[in-house]
Amino acid sequence: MIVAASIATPDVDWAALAPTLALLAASALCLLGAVLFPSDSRRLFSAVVAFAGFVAAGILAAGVYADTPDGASLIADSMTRDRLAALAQILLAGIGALVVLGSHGDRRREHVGEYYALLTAAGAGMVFFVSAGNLMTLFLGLEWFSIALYVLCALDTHREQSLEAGLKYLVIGAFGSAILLFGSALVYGATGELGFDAIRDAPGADDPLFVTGLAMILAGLAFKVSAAPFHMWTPDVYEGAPTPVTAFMAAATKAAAFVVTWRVLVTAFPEQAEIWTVAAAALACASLVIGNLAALVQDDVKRMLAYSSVSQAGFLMIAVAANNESGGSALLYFLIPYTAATVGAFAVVSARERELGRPVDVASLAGLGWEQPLHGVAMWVFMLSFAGFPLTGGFLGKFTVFTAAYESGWWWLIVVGVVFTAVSIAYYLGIVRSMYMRAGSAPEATPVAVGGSPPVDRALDLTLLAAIAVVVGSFFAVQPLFDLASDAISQLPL
Amino acid sequence: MGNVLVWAIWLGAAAACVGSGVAVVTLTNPFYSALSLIGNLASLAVLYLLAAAEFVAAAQVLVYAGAVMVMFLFVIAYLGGRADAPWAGGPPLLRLAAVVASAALLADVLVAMGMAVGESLSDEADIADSFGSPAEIGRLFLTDHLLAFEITSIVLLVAAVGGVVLGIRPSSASDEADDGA
Amino acid sequence: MLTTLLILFPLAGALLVWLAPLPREATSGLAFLVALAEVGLWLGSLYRFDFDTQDFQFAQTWEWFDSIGASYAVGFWGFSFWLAGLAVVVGAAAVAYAAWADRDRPRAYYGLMLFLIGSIVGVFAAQDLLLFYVFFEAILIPLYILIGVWGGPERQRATVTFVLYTMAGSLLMLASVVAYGVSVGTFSLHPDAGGSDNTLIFLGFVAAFAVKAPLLPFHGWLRAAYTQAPPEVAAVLSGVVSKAAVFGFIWIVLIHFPEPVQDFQTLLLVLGAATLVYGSLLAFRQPDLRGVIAYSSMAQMGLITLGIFSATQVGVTGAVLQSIAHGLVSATMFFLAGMVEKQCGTGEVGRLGRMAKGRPALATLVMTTGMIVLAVPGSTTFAGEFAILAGVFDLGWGYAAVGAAAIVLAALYGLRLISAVLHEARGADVSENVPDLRGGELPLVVPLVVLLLALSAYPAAVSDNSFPGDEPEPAAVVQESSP
Amino acid sequence: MLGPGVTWYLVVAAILFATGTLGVLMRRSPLIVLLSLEIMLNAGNLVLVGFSRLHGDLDGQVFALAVMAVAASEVVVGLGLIVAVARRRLALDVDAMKELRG
Amino acid sequence: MSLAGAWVCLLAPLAGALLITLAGTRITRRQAGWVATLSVFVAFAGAVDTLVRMLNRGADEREQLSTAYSWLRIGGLDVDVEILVDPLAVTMMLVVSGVGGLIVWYSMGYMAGADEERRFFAYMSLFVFSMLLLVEAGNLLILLVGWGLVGLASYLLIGFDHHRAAAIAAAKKAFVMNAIGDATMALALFLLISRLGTLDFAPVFEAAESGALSDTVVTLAALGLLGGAVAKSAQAPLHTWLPDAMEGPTPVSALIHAATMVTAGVYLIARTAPVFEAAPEVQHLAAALGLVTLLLAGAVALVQQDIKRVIAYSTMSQIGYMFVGVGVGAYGFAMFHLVTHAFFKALLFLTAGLVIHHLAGEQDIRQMGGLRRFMPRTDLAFLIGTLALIGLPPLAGFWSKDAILASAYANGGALGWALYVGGLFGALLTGLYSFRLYHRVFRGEPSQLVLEHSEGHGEGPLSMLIPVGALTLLTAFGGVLGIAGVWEPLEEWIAETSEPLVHASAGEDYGTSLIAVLVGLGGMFVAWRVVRMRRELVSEPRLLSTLEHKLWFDELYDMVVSRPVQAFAGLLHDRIEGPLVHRSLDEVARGSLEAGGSLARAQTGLLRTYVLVIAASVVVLAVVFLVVR
Repeated sequence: MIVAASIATPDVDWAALAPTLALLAASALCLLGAVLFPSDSRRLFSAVVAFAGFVAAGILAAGVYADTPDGASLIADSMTRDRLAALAQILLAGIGALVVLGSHGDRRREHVGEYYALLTAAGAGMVFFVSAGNLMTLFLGLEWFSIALYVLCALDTHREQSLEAGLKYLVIGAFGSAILLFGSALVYGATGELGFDAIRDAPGADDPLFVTGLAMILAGLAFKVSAAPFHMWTPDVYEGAPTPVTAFMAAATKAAAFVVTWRVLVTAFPEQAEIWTVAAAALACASLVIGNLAALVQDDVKRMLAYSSVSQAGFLMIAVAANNESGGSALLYFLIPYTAATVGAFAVVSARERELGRPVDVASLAGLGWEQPLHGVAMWVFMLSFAGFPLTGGFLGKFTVFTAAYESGWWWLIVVGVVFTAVSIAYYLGIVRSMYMRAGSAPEATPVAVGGSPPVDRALDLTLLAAIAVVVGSFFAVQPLFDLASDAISQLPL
Repeated sequence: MGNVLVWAIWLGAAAACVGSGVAVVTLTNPFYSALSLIGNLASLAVLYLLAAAEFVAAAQVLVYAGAVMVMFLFVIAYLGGRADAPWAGGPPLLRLAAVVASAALLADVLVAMGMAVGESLSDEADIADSFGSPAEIGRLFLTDHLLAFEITSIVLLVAAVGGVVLGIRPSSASDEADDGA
Repeated sequence: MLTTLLILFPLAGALLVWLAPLPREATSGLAFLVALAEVGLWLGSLYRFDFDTQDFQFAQTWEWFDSIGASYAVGFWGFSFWLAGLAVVVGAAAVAYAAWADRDRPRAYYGLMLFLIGSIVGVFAAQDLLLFYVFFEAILIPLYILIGVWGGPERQRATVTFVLYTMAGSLLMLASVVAYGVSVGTFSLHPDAGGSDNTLIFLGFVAAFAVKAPLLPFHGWLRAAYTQAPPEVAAVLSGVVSKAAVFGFIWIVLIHFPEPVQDFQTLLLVLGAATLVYGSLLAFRQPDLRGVIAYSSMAQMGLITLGIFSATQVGVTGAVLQSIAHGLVSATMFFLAGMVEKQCGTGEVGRLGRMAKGRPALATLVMTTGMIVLAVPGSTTFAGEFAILAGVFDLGWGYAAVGAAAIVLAALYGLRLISAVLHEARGADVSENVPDLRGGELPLVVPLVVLLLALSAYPAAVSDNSFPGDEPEPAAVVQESSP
Repeated sequence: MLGPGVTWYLVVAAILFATGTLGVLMRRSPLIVLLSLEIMLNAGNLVLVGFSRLHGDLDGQVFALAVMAVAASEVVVGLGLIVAVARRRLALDVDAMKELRG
Repeated sequence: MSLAGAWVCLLAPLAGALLITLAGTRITRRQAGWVATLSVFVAFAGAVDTLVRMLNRGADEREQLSTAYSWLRIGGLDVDVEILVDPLAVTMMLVVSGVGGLIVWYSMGYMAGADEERRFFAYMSLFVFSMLLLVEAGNLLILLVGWGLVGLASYLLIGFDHHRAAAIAAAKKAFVMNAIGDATMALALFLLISRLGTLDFAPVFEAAESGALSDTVVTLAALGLLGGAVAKSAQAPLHTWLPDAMEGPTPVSALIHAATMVTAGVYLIARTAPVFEAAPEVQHLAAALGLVTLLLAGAVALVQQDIKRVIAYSTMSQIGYMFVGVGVGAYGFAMFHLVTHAFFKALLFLTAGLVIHHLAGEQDIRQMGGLRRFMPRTDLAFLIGTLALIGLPPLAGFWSKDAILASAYANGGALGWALYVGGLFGALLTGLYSFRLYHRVFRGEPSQLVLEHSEGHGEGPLSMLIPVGALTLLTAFGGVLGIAGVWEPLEEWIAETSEPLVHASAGEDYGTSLIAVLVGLGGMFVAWRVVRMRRELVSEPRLLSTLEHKLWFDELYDMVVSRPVQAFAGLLHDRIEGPLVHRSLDEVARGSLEAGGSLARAQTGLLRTYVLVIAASVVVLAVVFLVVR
């Protein structure tokens, strides 16, 4: 009592925390539902709650964006309130909402409520993660959503692959966070500070412990964005995890991790820019080469998309390497169509999975384009966006990234990116080919034998339409989106 | 001068710490590994104590060496004999590489440290007695690191849910693979 | 506004065709009406077009991506307007042909076809580099499916090769576009919008267009694509899409890279000449109709390149004239070849022959078109060829000599093609009951042939109205940049 | 401070960290892998504590406490997974998990 | 406009051709024939009208230019569709449309019942149009257009029987050889454009005369034009297509390969005389080529067994005379010989056509003989034609050929003498081969073939006989156009356009004539004797085979040109296109797939390797950071 009285509790900016809290609330409700509701109504209830939670988070984040003219750090630098965080939160909320829509058609009987609870919990973790203000909250936020994701990956306990994915992800993830922790500890040791701004202002920038710590932190983050060579877990986990979870990981984790990478590197380590830009460039090259070449030979669609997400991480790393305002804006803009396309693509895959009752490989997409025009066209659009074709946001994403890189003189990075984009087209269009074209003389693609007629899934179709809208819309409405991004970026010290 | 004594204790703890750590990694039976990890944690607690981190040391012993490790032992016991897998294996190249990698990691940190000895590791701050006391820590948890505190609890909660979800025996309905997703 | 309408109308049509659940005939009919209306639209704007003003016509600009200085800027210059006309006319003919050939999955097919037309018009109308790139790539999207789904037995290999090859080129161009935008500070394609003297950027563009044309070492996709695509798609491909390279060479490379053009002129001219000879010689070796046409149009693109990089008024204008002529003639040839293939079941010259016997209409059309292909004096192709070579003559009589030699080679393969179809002993697959062209086919080809003859009678219609004023912009720019 | 300076703490921490890494790299039993991971985290903790002493700043100790909680959570999830795996009658051997590859 | 006649003359045949093509089967074959014939006669009327109007004008304003519209305008370069009518042009117009009309009319009988007769008449009209475009062209480019179009028409007509491989091959050969000529001409035109920026006659000639163009330029331009002329007129070395062209129907041979098209080269040189005069050595080269050709052709003609080929070679040699004429600058006489030659050579072909028609397509003279008994009128016409060809007074050939020889003599110098002597020797050859032909066909005992084909039917339908008659008269009295020393209207007429460089005196002329006639008679006598003795003119085997192989020209070209080109194309196709262009693609694809495969194999699925890679990367990263710090 007396002690408590003597303690001046800090004033908490609830607005900044609101998105996180909204999702936490949703998560809690889902848990309750899992306990209280009968299993038949449980699915609908938790899905609705989760959806509502994400939407609410998005709206709140938008509110935060609106009335945050300039960034501020709260509660002794433990978190920041700025437009970068808000924008990222909007993005994450959108992803979450789409994933919820897409996974509603799931016919899982086990852990329905828990699934949505953990999904929202992970979402909450990411939403907090992107606003982390010091190394501790960074580490905690990361663990928060990671642990939720470990469980989600292994959620299909009856599927060996799901368990394998979960365990692999857990071990490698824990290893990665151990590295991140050790690095943070070293940085703390060199500067005596945990807050990003404080670290920036602390003396002894070129202290050996300091740079070693930076290297380890960078490694930990690169691991989360699955940039080569820290990507090894990605294909296995993406393939093994339940498809909606994969979608969420591929889209949300990457987005959150990249935003945080940008925040940390730019706010805490500007002094070492000439070191970590080169590192980012190297990671970008590695990711482009490995991701694209390995994707060429994949047969399982999810695995192929996993490698493709590695290669996309390469493009985003180029933006990081650019290390200038337009680079940051490009990074944020790039994430918008990329995440939408990712969620959409995995949604199509999961729909096909449910239809065929087995993992989807390239061959089993045959005829999809003719059987289900919407799915076909959607996949078409998403692949074009990944490949960076015009009329999709993916094109302008790549374009802005390249522009930023050129401004900072990374012309050879552009060449690498261009060359491996050409490679990537081979497998992206390969998907389209198997959807629409059959070999031999019969011009029309005939569908492979499928297990009964596909169940109509309005929610999933809605997801696809929304994703298409974002992917194509972000091409035409590039200017406003880009303005949002650059406003957000301009609040960081650069 | 109690320094000699302190030095002795410290060195003993450090040695125990390193030794038990090595034991954890090398012992074949996970049961013994777990036990030696307890030792490791305990000796760490000693080091914490000597670094003026009373509360941390206490937590280490209670939370860690207590609760967590008990759970470990419980699970190991539950799994019984199938718990211990062959010590190592895979291609010998892999084992060699593993050793090299760990050694390199060690060397890297040590080198960095050695380079830093002159610069940042010198002159340590002198501190009040209350440094590291539960009161101080508690105050920080309620003020500066309020968020960290809350988040820690949330993480634990999430982990708990996860543990339940994964641990409970699934209803037989879902044992036949019903769908791919 | 007219320009935007010209671009959007077919795209809207495509959307309509995709979404409206119409029966087979209705779909093709609707598509054809749209294409026809597009032609009418173009004629209407032709009527309004003022060929003497030294600036874009029907120009229009909308904000799009200000942060990097890119905008939706469209408009026509004399020559690009003719190219657009070529696009809509050939496009309409192609749609009609498809209706005649009765393609499967009509809604998908005709939608893509209209989409293709719209994006090609967009390429010729774009006056902003980024926008140009957008349309330039958008062309590939429908083509990939059109070739891959409705093509011949080898279609998948053909379409993959084609798209990958083209993309490799265009992605290099993308790098160049980025570099250009950043270094020059604008994406505007207006001749007064300045330019760059950076060799690497220049080469990026050249590579893209060299693949699209295609020029000599970059033609690996040519044969497969032209022989495997459906005839009408091949017609659009060789007749119109390849002209995107012409537009790029003239309007981007020639105008905005004066110094590099000066430095690389010889190389480019040699490349063009080599392509001309190489294509002609290989056309002479092809075993099938479409192979011959494919390589002959490759040769023609080499000739056109020769004219463009003569960077003289006569040469460049001749190149434009030749582009129009070649577009029409190669489209016609592909249609005829397609009809022959459809009726005889093969395109191998070895299995055809003596089709002139009792098939006067086919004979007359093949003979007329064939003679225009080999540029018999008096034909519009001759006019273009003559102007190109006259233009390039100043840079060295050698190029003109090569061109003259190519005239003879063209005679060789042209006559071989004609005789193989019409004359000599009857081919194995030409049975007596293979019909002559009738009311069904004639309306597809005759208009194009008439157009060709009209253009032969009055090539000045194009040549005199391609570049406003006495000096066409390219020549002006290059000449002033030359010491 | 009493006794050795932070340098020594770092040395021990580094050794522990390397040991933990070695464990993760060498052992095939997921349980022991988990234990090794614990060692790595504790190495981090040791560094934090040592430096908090050096700087006379409690943030490090707070961080260390938080890490303990996190480590506990990882253990919980990890053990849950291992139990689930065991219940599926699968070998408790990380080398046996090769379903997903390529 | 005052050139309405000329325009009518030009366009009427085109209209005819289009009408027949579009009408298709809606009109009967006979109607198609009439359409063609009438269209050409209308053209003739137009030509006559033009002539009359021209005669009514003073000598100095007889040259008239009429522009229809601008054909190809690019900034500076402006080429109009325009016709130039002057004495030279109108002469050609009259010949082309007049003789052409007769021949088309004749072919109505000749082609009766032939396959796709309509197509034939459409082609004929098309040819007449092209030829008229050539002669009326108002600038060099339009002339080149006409030049190419006649080549096209000739291709179409030679290959008229398109099921006969030989015919198609001959047609292609003709087209390609002419294309070579077109190419050289085009080069000359490019040169003129780059130097003068125009292709109109007047400025070009003005520049050539005033020496505004450097000698090299003029020489190159003249060479280019000469190339076209040589190819078109089947002069050595581009002559090999003409004999093969005899695969075409006989009227075609008469019209295109005797009367009009093949003489276009002569017209071209006369038309562009100023250019050639500015480059005298090229002009002399033309004369020399003419001489070579006339001897070569005469020699080869001695051993030919195909009635039409003999006449074809005689055509080549006669054109050789004309080249000699224009080569020494006697444009008037050259044109005179062109006109008379048009008459008698057309006559010869048409009568040969009658014979072939009579013998149901047989062309081998060894199968013939004694036709005189069954076809007296044909025999008479053929005889007159032959004598005119040999150049016996008072027939047309006599006046014109001797005038050329006299001009060569008057030109003097080594070249002049060479031409003179060679020309006379050519006259001897002419006598030999033409009289041999006559004898073989009409005299002697009727052969088996002749007998079995000569029951009942007469010499041919009226539509064939009337033109033959007309041409016979023209051949008999065409000489009045130029009676040396007395009355030479044509020569003066042409002189208004192309001023002759030399003019032989009447004395020289008659002297030459005397010698020439004697030589010719000698030839005839020898031929008569030899044939009577059932022997060949040339019996020495090696010489015989050489002549039968036309001096190995075809073999030479095949070896030097066509084979290498084919081989080169094959080389590119097999060595470059396949391996380099196409396989390189596959290689790239395969390479990247293999790289991807090995990367995928690196993804072993072993957890520990993943961790290892990550740990190693961390170390590398940290070390690098430490180093570059």
